[in-house]
Amino acid sequence: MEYNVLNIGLIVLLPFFAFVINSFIVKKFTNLAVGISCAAILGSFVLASRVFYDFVFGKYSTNYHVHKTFEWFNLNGGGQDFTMNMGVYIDNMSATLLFMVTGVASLIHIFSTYYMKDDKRYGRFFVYMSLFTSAMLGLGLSDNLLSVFIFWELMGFCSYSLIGFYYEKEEAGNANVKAFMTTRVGDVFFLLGILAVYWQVGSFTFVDIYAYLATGGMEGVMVLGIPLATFAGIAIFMGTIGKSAQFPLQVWLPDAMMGPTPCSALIHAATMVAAGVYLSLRMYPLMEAGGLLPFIATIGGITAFGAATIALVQTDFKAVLAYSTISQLGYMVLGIGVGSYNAAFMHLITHAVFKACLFLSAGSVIHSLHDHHTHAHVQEMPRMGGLRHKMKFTWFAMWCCTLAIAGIPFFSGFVSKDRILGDALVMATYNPYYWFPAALGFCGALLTAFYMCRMMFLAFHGEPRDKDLYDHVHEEKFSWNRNLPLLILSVFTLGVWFSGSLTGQKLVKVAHEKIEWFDTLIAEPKLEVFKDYQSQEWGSRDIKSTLTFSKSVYDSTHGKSEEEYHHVHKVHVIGAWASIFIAFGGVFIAFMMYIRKSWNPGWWVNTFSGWYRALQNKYHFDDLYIKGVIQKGLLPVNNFLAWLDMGIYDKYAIDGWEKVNRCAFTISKWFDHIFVDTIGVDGTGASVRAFNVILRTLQSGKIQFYFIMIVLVLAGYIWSLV
Amino acid sequence: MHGTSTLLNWILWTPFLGVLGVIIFPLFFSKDKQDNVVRWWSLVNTIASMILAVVLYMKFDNSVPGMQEQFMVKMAWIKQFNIFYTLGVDGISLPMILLTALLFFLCILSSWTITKSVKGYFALFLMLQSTVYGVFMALDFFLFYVYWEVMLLPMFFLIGIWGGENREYAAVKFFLYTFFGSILMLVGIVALYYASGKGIDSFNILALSGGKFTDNMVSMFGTTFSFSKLFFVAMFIGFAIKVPVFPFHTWLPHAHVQAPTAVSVILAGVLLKMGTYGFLRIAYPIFPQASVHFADWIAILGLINVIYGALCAMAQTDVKKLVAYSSVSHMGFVMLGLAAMTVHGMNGAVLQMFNHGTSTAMMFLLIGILYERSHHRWIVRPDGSKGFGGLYTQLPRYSIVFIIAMFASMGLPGLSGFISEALIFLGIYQKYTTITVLGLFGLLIGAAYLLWMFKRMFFGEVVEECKSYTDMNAREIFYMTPLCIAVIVFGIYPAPVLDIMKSSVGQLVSLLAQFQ
Amino acid sequence: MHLSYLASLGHYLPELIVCLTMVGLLILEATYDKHERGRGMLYSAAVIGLFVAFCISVGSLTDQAQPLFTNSVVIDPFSGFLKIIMILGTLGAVYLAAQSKDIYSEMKAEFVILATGVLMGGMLLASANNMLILYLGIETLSILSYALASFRKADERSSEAGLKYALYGGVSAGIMLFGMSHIFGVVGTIQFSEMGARLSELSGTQIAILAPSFFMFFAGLGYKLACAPFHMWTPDVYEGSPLPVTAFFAIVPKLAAIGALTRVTMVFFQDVNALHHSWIALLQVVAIITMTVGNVGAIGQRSIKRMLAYSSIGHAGMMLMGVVVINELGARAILFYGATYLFMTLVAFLITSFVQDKYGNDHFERFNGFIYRYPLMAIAMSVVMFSLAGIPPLSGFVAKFNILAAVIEKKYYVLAIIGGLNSVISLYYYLKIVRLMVFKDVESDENIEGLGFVNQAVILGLTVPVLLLGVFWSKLISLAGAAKILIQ
Amino acid sequence: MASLYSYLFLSFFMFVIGMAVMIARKNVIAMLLGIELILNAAALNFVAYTRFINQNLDGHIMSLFIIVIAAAEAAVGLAIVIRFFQVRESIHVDDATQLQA
Repeated sequence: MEYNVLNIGLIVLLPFFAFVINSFIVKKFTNLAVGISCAAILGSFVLASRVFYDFVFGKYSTNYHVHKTFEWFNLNGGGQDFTMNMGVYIDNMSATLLFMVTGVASLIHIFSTYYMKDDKRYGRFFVYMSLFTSAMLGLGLSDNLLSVFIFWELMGFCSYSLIGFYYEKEEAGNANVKAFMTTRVGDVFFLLGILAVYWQVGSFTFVDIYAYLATGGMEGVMVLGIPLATFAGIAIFMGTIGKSAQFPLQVWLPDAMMGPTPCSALIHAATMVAAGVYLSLRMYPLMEAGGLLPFIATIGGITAFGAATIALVQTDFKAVLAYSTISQLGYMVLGIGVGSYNAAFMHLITHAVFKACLFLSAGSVIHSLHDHHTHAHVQEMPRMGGLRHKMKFTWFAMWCCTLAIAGIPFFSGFVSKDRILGDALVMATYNPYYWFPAALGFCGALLTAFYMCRMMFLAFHGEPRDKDLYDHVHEEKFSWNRNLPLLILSVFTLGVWFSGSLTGQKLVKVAHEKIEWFDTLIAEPKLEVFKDYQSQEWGSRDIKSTLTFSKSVYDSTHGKSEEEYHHVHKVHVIGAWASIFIAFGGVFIAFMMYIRKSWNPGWWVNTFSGWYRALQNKYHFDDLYIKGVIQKGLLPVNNFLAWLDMGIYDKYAIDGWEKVNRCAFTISKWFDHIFVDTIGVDGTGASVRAFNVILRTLQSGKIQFYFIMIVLVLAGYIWSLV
Repeated sequence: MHGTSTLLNWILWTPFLGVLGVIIFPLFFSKDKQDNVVRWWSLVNTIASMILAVVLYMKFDNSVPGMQEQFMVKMAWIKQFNIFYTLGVDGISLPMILLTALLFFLCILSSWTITKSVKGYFALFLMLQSTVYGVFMALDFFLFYVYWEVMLLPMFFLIGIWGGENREYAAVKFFLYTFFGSILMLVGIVALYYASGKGIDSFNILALSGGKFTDNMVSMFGTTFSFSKLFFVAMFIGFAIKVPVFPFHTWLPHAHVQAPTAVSVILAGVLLKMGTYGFLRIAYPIFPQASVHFADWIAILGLINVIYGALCAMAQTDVKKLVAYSSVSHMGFVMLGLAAMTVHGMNGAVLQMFNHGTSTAMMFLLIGILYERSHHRWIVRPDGSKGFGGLYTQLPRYSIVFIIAMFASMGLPGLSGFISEALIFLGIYQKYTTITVLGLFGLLIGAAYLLWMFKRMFFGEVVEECKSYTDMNAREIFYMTPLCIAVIVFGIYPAPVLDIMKSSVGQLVSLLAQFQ
Repeated sequence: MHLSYLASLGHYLPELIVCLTMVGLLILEATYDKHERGRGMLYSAAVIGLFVAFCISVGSLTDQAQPLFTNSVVIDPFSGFLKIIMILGTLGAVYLAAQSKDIYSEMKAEFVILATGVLMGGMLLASANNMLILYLGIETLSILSYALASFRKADERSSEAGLKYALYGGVSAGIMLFGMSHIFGVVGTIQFSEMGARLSELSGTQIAILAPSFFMFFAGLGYKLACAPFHMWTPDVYEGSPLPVTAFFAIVPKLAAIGALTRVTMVFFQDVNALHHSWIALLQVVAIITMTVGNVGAIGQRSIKRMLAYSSIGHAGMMLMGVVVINELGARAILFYGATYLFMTLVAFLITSFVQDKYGNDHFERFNGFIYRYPLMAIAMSVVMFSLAGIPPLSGFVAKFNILAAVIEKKYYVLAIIGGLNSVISLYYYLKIVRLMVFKDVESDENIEGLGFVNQAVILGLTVPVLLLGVFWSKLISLAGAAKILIQ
Repeated sequence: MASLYSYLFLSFFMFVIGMAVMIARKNVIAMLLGIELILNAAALNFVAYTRFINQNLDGHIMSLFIIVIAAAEAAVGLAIVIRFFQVRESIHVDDATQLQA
């Protein structure tokens, strides 16, 4: 069947309709509402998987992309015209993204029916989730920056509502305001970038932007003294920084864990935060043209490493996952920065899978850890321990994901992350600057492996530290809507799904050829494809792919020649080994510390106590922003201005005129009383007395002063004439 | 009168008939019934005028740029000055008329709880509606001025009698402020009359427009000024006070805080728009070259509005004052759009006028609803204690409507505010990049103070005194619904509104383009 | 052509009738017993007389203008229009006096007589066509006014007012005469019609003499018109004299003086001559100062009568703006202004007077919560106040609009803007009354005897034109436009 | 034979004296006399001008009227002064201070 806006848009519309319907019926028929939500997302999963199939294997597999548009509104008339088009844009990347999002979202919906069951706002949760899913899918299908921005903000709204889901808690309020505002800082720049691009390109649409870049029209264009590509690139990348919680706007994500765990899994781990990366990938040519890659790589590296370090000292189960999310997002951005386009995207996918799984598992753990004194769920790892006996399945699922995220071979994390690190090394060999992000990346990998295992060991292994709590943990029994999602997700943490090469091969071979399959799937947009683009008319734009499914493997290193290919190959092999050792090293350290107990973590804490405090305070970023920027900077300014406005400007400048009049009036009174009676009387007397003998005894009263006035005026007038 | 329809006359005078009705009908009823008679009569009246407005919308021809001949009403009024009673409607005034019709209808509903001299209140209120219609329809300069001024009288009394504790001050301030501005405008009007040769069209706004007065000069204080620039400034001040643009904005917080709910709704929803409408209908078409010349200043003032209003709003502890400042900020966006003088910017500005009308009206209505329960509006009391808290738990329905209103006014995509603001920024970026960058921060702060306010009032444990509040009742829900629908529908699909205005706005833009 | 005296009399009927009324009243007053009947007769006689005069002058309003009595008096529509307004004003004042407690009941007859006399003077002044008549008119106005001012025998304030009025009046009249004498010396005639011609050919020295002389000449009119710097007597006299008298002063002498001033200006300075510019400059400055002084002074007042006194100074300034432009437009605007000003002032004074009679003073607080006690009266008062401030759609606005139009037509933008700003200031203190009446709570609820049904009806009747003239002013403006000044 | 200028000078002198009296003297009667002086100065001017410059009768008539009106004004003035004296037991102008200016 031929694609058109509707049958593609249905992927978005199904959850949206679910949202609309539910928001009315949710109060009365909660279960029905939940059913509708799940049905909707499953429906769009089916559609999305069909799209995925068509694009990867099916009839569109030779298409570079499909692009259908429709008119949203126009401003034609009175000799002016402007048309705002919206549309759907599908290429392999968005197809894959849709497939992933719908899949993960469906599983999380299913899990939520277990997790949120006894929550008093069970129904409303699904209302938000539906809206969110439709927004995320909309973003995936967007064909232009403006609609990306729209869905982007909508997701922000959903995340706002879901973080504030437990609105009885004051902190929930703080957290969601923080989240919304922090991301909005990025969004504002993003919008600015959109404007900049629009006024140069004359369109919001990706393909037009690519085409424009292909013609090289952006060279030499300056905005505020900065090259346009750089200006717009940075602005748009700021959006990524905000949404994907990159340094320095990472502060909101940990607090976002206020929300219910499934929403953390879907929004703050799997999808929404990845949207930032997706945007940067879409705008990759622009970033490249703007020469931003080193900058992006640096941001990514710093985030990946810094977040990992903070994760080391977290004791809260979800906090660890939160920071690991930030760190992994850092890897994706690093991937973009080192030009490892497809690996970055693959890491997005793999991370979505295993991080969703981790969060769901965490959810099921927390859900079953119920403190009978405080009647609250327990998230503190120090109070866990030995849980593997009670909840074997969760334990298993979680280990799969942990290995994946730690980058152990044969797991998806290895496949993607290692490729990113490898490419970082490659770039470093070309441009020494890249040693810095690359090094950060590798260190981050070590830490990742360590803190994830630390989490596992603390939670599931060893002896239960809080006996009373442990006893009340009820034995995990298989319930489909709890375990099925975990199972499916953990299955997909295997690397084979992504590498496409079976494990029989030699490890090293896997290391560098492992993701051919995925390479054939994703490739950065080839600008020359878009050369002849402006000519084609709106409505529908399909073009046959110019890229074959053969060797575009090392495209990310900018199409090097054969011998350079060998060089790249060598570097990759080194990188692969390095990361393998690092991963195992991390696991090993954790093992020694928490299982064998032969190395004492306390020693480290004492030795590096300063660092330890810094880490616990998250490098004081929150203090800087909240105490420094807002409380010391913004609020005083506000109060001052408000005071200035009402207290000074309005009070004196505006109401002043009345006072002026009153003054004038009092002066005239004063003039009469004081001036007339004293100065007028005596003064005139004196002056006249001085030269006039006849009027020596002159005394003047008020009446007479008026005559004096008349005479004076008269004299003045005559004088003015001569 | 030419033109094929007297519809505008009907729309204009229906509220006036309403006033007469309010005065006469109660006489036939016993004391205890009178108030309700008045209420219902006013309601019927506003419904009638709304229906008429809808009819107007139906008959309106989107494709025609400029005034629609079919609705023109023209009668000789004062021969000596060639003053005519001229009414007309085009794509710029129609949205405003529709907005007026809608808001007054809703405000009558929200004023149901007024008990202090009901008769006077509704009489003045309908009178206000009539005058507002007049401003949006008048095509004769003198007529326009008359309506512009008469509008002050009902406002003065409405604020002064039914307002808050400091109402007198606010009322007088509002009156004097606006009067000051309009005097300058009056001088401009008369000057134009003579500059255009006292002809048959010398008070006819349409005939005057088109940039006729480019090379007239005025000698004053020994030097000579450009006629158009001088009187553009005069008119600018007149309109700027109404908008209100930065240095002239201080009447707004007072008026808003003191005015009763319905009146603040009208004030924010419709009256502020009269200022910007004045720019679009009068200042720009008549002095295009001067407008282009002063565009930079308009942009800068608009920017100051945006930032300054937002920053001031953040410091407020009275929620109504906060929203008042927020509308200073939002009208700043309109000014930015006007300064852009591009098709996006101008359309965005007009759309923003409409959208701000709906969203701010929602905010004020909601605050009014809350005030009826709490009888105070402190977010944080002067003594530092919480004024409200945990309203989300206490008033779930109310909170959801509030969220819609809030996000609409901070311009969340999918709600009406976004499209207009996006268009405005799209419009100004090319010409004023720096201002755009700064204006976007206004957007940021705009979100900040609203969210912060929302968090402080709605999240957390329910404060003791809030426990007694009841959620929105049927009447309140009923009059909030249309606005919610408007906010959401026009957020997702703005074309209906844009289609009305685009050709007229486009025409104006083309006119200005000749003088760029 | 000059009519013979007898023929002239035919055209001079209104004045003659007013004269006869005055004489008749004197005779009546001689037979005047302290009974109601007698007073009733007296009033009816006065009213009848004035009414007849009114009818005749209305009838002869459109007559073709002509000089009478060997060109010493000119009857033209302009003066006719003014006379109509003045007669109406006198009627109003008489009515007010009949109602007011401010005038001793045994003195009311005298008031009527004197008022008629003042009216007579006013009419003389309005149509004076040579210096002698001008002077006679002014003096007739003044001398009777002195008596009126010091009307409350026992009240020292009143007699003091009379005293001051007399002294100022005498001096300014003297100054004016002195000026006149020099003017006469230079141009050699007292006939306006001839003077106008002579003014265009003048030698340097003559101008040097004339310029100050004209200023001195202006002093007399300015003093009657109460414009700065000759306004200083106004607040005192207005406050000292009884309220009906004040109302009367605020209307008749002012209009007469402005009429005379307009005529003089038009006749002498319409065509550009040596003194043209300095005269305009003088008038402009005077107008600005007058407006500002009046409005600023009115702000701080506690007594409404005093406030109205000051505001009347402001309005005089406004009307002066109409004189400045020296053309038909200005004259028309002035006439319109006078007509509307008449109604507004009457209503304001009527209500104030009743309130004052009730409470013994007319401080603002007396009006607190007026709307809850006398809604109609409060509405009338508010309408008048808004109208005085110049808010559309009330006649006051139209009047100001016309003045501004005339000024702007001459491109005196600064003057126009200052005038406008003045009306903003005036709005401030006019609003004060409205505020008190509407926003404040009632402080005393015993009812005001004065505001019986009849009086309320009358007041409303006088308010109606204030409303109507704001919307349907086409007729009146065309009338005023037709009322041209005869320039020979 | 006195020239016009001597008359003018004289009248001017009278005028000044009149004004001076108005300004200087406290006694109301004296002030009324001052007014008379001023008026007579004017009258004198009229006569003088008629005599020396233009030979028509206007000036004479003026002066006649001036004299008459001056008398009338004086009469009313005196009456008021008497009234004032009755209430204040004084004809001192500075006692006229009841009215706040």
